[in-house]
Amino acid sequence: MGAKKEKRVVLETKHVKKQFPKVLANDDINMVLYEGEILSLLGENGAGKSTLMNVLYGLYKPTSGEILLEGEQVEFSSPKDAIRKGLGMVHQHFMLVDNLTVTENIILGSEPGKYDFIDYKTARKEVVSISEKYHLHVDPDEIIENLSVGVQQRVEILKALYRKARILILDEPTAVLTPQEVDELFEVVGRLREDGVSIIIITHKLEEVKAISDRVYILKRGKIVGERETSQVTKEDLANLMVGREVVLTVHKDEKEVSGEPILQLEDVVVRNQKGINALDGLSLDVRPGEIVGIAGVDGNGQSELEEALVGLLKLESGRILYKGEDIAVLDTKQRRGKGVASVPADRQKYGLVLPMKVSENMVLGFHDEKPFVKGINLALETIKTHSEKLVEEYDIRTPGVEVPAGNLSGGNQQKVILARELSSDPDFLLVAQPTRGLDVGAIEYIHSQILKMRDKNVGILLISLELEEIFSLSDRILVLYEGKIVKEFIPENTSDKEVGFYMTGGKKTAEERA
Amino acid sequence: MSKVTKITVVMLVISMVFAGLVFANGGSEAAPAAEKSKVIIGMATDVGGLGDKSFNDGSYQGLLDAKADFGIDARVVESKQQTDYVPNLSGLAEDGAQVVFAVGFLMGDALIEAAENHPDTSFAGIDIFVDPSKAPKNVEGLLFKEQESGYVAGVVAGLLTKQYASASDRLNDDNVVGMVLGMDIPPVERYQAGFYAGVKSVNPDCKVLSVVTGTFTDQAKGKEAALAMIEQGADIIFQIAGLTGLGAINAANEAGVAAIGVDVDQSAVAPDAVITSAVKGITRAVYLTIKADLEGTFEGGGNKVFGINEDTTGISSFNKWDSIVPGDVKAAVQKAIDDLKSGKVVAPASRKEAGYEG
Amino acid sequence: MQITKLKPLFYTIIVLLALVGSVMYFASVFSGILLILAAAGLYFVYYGLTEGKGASKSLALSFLKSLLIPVIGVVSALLIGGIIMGITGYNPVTAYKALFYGGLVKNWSVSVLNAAPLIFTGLSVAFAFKAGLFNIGAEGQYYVGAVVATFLGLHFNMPPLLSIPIIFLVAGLLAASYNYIPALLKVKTGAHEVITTMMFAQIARYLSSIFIRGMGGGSDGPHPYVTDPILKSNWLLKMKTIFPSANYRVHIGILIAIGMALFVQYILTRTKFGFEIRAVGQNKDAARGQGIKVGRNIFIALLFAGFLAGFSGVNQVLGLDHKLYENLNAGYGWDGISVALLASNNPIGVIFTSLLWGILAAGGQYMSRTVQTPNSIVEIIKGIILFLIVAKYIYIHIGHKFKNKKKEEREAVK
Amino acid sequence: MSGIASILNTDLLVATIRLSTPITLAAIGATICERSGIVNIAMEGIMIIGAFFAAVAALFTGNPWIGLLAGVVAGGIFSLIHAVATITFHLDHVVSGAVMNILSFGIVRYLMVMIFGHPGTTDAIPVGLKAYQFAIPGLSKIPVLGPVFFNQTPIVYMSFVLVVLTLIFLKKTKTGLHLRAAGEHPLALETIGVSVYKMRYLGVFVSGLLSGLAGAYLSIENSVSFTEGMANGRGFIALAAMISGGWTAIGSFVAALFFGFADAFQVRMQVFKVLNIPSEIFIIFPYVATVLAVAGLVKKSRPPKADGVDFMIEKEGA
Repeated sequence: MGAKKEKRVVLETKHVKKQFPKVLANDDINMVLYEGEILSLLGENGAGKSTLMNVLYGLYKPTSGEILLEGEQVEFSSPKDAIRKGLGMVHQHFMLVDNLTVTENIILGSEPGKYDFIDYKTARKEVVSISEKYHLHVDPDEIIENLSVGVQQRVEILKALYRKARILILDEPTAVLTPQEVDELFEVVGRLREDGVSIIIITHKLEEVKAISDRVYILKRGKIVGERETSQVTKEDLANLMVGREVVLTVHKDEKEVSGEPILQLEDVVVRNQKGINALDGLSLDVRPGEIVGIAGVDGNGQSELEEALVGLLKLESGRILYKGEDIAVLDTKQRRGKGVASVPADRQKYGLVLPMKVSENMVLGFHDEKPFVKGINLALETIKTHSEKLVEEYDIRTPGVEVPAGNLSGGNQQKVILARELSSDPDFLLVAQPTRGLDVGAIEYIHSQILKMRDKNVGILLISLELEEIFSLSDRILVLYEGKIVKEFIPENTSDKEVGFYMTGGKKTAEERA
Repeated sequence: MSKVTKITVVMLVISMVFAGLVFANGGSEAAPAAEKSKVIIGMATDVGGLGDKSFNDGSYQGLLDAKADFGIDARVVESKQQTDYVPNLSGLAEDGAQVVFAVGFLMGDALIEAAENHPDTSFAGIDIFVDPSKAPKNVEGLLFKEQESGYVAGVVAGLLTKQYASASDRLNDDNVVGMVLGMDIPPVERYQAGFYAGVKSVNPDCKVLSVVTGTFTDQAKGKEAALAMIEQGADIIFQIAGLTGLGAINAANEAGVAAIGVDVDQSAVAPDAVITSAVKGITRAVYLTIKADLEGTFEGGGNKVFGINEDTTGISSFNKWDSIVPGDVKAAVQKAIDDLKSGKVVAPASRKEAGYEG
Repeated sequence: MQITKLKPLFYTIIVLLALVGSVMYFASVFSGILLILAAAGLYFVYYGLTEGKGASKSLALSFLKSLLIPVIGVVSALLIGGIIMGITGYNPVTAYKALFYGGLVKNWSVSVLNAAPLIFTGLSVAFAFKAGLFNIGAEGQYYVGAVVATFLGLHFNMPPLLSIPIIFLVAGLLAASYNYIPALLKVKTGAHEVITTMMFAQIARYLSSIFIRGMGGGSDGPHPYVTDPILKSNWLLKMKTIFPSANYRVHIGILIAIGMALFVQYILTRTKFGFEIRAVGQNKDAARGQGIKVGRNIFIALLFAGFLAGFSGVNQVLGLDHKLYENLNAGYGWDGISVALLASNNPIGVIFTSLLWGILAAGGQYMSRTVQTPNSIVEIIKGIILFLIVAKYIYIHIGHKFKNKKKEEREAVK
Repeated sequence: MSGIASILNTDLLVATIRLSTPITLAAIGATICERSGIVNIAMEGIMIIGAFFAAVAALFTGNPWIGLLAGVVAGGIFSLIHAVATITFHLDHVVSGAVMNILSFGIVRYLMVMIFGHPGTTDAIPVGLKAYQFAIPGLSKIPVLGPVFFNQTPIVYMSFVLVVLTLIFLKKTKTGLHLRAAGEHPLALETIGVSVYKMRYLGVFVSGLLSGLAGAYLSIENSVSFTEGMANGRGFIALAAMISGGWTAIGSFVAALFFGFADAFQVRMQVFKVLNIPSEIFIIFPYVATVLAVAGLVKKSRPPKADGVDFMIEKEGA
């Protein structure tokens, strides 16, 4: 293994800290990268992986701490410096210009040729030669738009190599790839290592870590919580380190018999995302009245698509959504809400609220054209006002008044506004996605209690969350969503977060493969 | 009080002060402390405005001449949009103008309106027909027999384009002449009809083309129209299109053919190309009107028609072409003028009369 | 408390005062301003009584705040304009004296006449903006409205109370339908309304000539390039008939315009349509997420914008010109954009920005007439005002600089 | 009906070139500008500025070439207002463009009155660029094409060259590549260390220069004096040409030729009263074509992805 070679440190960070206006994204990060090794950076979403990489790449400036490259301290004012120093990065969202050719994209910014003229011949030759050298096969004259995601990623890698990158950072490289493409990627990465390129892979998939990396740092809440030689660590330990839940708020939910017909059933639903990949790939599940079904899973495995499909923003390729036995897949959002389907969206600012509008207006958004909030064509402003004042009271939303723009409220209170709106429509089925992302403990506790209250009102609840502890503390059943499918069902009492985390990160899959 | 409000208040105060400063010692002083002794004569042009090297400038010249001779206080204002017509006309009256001129056919209604509301001021409208049956007594329409100027110019063109084409290498034997029109308003049509008749009178089988550009400001369009006709062999281009026409003259000049200017002597635009200009004595008419009013002989309630008998229509001198134009042509011109004066010939005032479907 | 029982009374008084006051004011009976102020004061007091002192105070403050940027912009623009005039050898003080005296007092009637059509086009643009759309082609819808109004005005022989509303309605609807294709393209193909409406504006401009010639403007007709005058019965009521002292040209168009502004404000703030329009305009995704039909609302918004712009044309024909001139447009569509932006798309604000624009135009004419200063300086000032007010980032920029300095100073102190 | 036949001759093509030149210049300028991601509807205004300064400079120096230079530079400088407003101060592109148009009219009229004492038109310049028309030996002898393309005036030749140069610039140069990237995926460009702002400033400035040149053509080559309202909507036709030309140099050129042809044809239709169609029908042609283009009926018409999209580096902060 590359790591077995004499270990020369190529990159090192000392006490790197990155403070964003609201969050502390990286805290006292000390890590080293040896020449010709593949280093994984494992962590949940929001653990600070990407931020750290952007700091290394010169997109962000560290608040404090220093970065040493080949032993000498460096300060990157822009990616250009980083590139010049031999860093290359493949962003999760590709930095490719769609309507340019592969060659043009690769050479962009450091084109060969005299004066201002691009020497396409040479450029093409060079591109071909690297792509052969690393067996990264691409048609240099193809337009990016016409390429599959996998190939586009190859182009990104070539882009870095073309700039003589000795250190290559891959941000969630497999997030958008099909299994085959993933395998190809791993081969490539392996070859790069043989060539002495040092690689950092940012990921939250254990299998990848085990499959290719030599060493792994585990990040959690901006801190490095562990470093392991991959050869000496089991996936279970990694899963534990990664999602391991320290003692957090305890939710007392009383036992409760859930019975009767499922209120919501998904029957092998297939949904395609704009990239054309099946984000939901034959997903089936059911939710019964009065139970909370938790969808555990790492981000990017189809959560948002599931959400949009249920609300009616994304149409199904195939499959059925049965609600009270009726297929609502054909209905539009409005009609679904009319039938008592409520939802708390994951991206509350994008899909949940109209920030410039008043709190009171947001309180009735979507019900504004239903009694009692409307008289003829007129809004019943008084009713709306009193109604929202009542809700503000009930859900103790901290706001100077219901007439202020929702944008002025804190994240927690914004979420409460949404919750208030959705719950006050007393639904029979409630979809809750990421209800507590980025909220403070108090708000979290309150929102959890509200969700449980609904459960006791015999509402069927589907909870999508990336926070495993949340899933555990709320759910009556846990379904693990992995690559658009439910791969496993658990009862919280009879399982451990280790086990769930293991499935979340696709451990199961590779286990089967080995067998 | 928050910073924002503080600033607001401050700004408000500033603006108040500013306004105060503006209105200090009463707005009425806003009217210029002009030489009160002098008689004020006002003139409002339409949207085209001054600098058209044509009838607006011509009218203004009349104002300046009067200024020179009678030492009046001449004021001119351009309108930016049609809502400005009336306020500008009445405004000039209210500023104490003794005579107010409205320059341009399109200001007709505004002129009447203003006159009705300022009975003590004399109003005169250039190219504006005042209906004697209902017009107030203080307004006079100054009309011109453009057809007569056009007719004389037509005679020149008709002869030069064929019979005396040898006189200048700018002329050819195709026996075609052309006209570039601006907007197709009555004065323009009168020029057109007269010109047509004039040409035909001396050169019956001459081909007379004409293009309506629909604008008085687009030189490129005028040029294009002229060239289109030159391609068809036209060797004399008569422009009746204000600024658009400058393009036409320019085109004739570049294409090595001849042109005839309009309203005022336009030979300055292209001395080599402009044979002469069909002038209507706007300048003189304005001057005379002012004179009349100063002498108290201004009579409104109708129209004063300036024609060849008042020596206000006709053609300008040949300038550079004086040596080129053969004596016979000059004689013919003189004859045409005499015939018009004696009434032996009547120049048609419309395409219908002229029998020209152009 | 029983004060609330008096609500209707209070409101009727306030409305009456405001209405009479504005009618008087627009009829150049300047004492009308007192009634308007009285109305404002009364409202302020009433608000204070019902909502409590603090509320009324904050109301006043928020009102002042909303004035901040505009006032800064206008004042500094005027100053810059003054400097320009100074440099180029005109006396800014006399010029501005003339400008404001002419615009506010002497030719106030002209200011009003200029403002009326602007309010309509301004509302049109503003309303579209509320839905996140840029109706840059108000000019075109203006033409459609004007042409239709002229046509009907020529042939519609009915009692005014009947014919005039019909004309407004029909012309408005046709102007609205003129935005049908842009709306359709926007919703179906995503073609950008800026391009489509702008092109449609140009098309309307030229096609209108054909119609004008068809309506008496034929080159053999009595008034080439001008249509025949419309029937007197279709003229809008002149202010003079209400206030003999009023300028004889001012007509009730301005009141219709203001009424329209209030109506639009009402639509936007108090009806479910307006609610949806605003939601869509400010956050499409959230709106869609809560089941609001985005496409339909875009459609409605663009059509209604056309409707409003069409009124502008009707107002000019029925109220002022009583006939339609060719090639004589004052660019109400373009200015409409300006006034809308200036009012940051607030329908009520549009009334005032339109008046400001009208005053500048009328005053400019007066200025150039009396002190012979080129009124094109007004155009320049308008441009500067727009840049200063619309480019909010300039302020944020300056703000940052300001703050940073403050910070440095503070640190320096420590 | 023999008229139609006699319209279709070489002169028609010459006229087509003459009428399309200003549109071509402004349109390829707009192409570069919008390819860099800045929407530009201010060509009309910039043209007027360019035309005015060209005429004035030519008038006072007596040298049309200096006039040419003045027009181009003036256009460039004026366009920088748009650049600052949209790029540095993140003002909406269309708004800024609209304001630019309003502003240009005011500025020019004001200066007219200052310099000449009246608006309207300037005095005729002593010698215009038309005087420098020259036939390229040999080539100009080719039937039809000869007189159309190879016996022309300076700015017309320039427009041909500039079309080619624009093509080369966008397709073959590094800057051109960066500029296109700035209009398609600004962040991608920024992350490889090329300033998006620089590219966009460049784009706007170049379009300013070209629109200025278009203006100069109107005032000192196609005519010999400046007249208010000279541009007469050509700036918007240029926009139309750029769009229906699918945001490409060649496309814009072809579209401009097409529109020029329609105009030339329209005038000649009048000269010989062949079938009496209102000229307006021809005049609106460009605008209709554009609507069809954006309606997607023209396949190639795809605007740059980030066209009109504001770009702020600060945004990437968090």
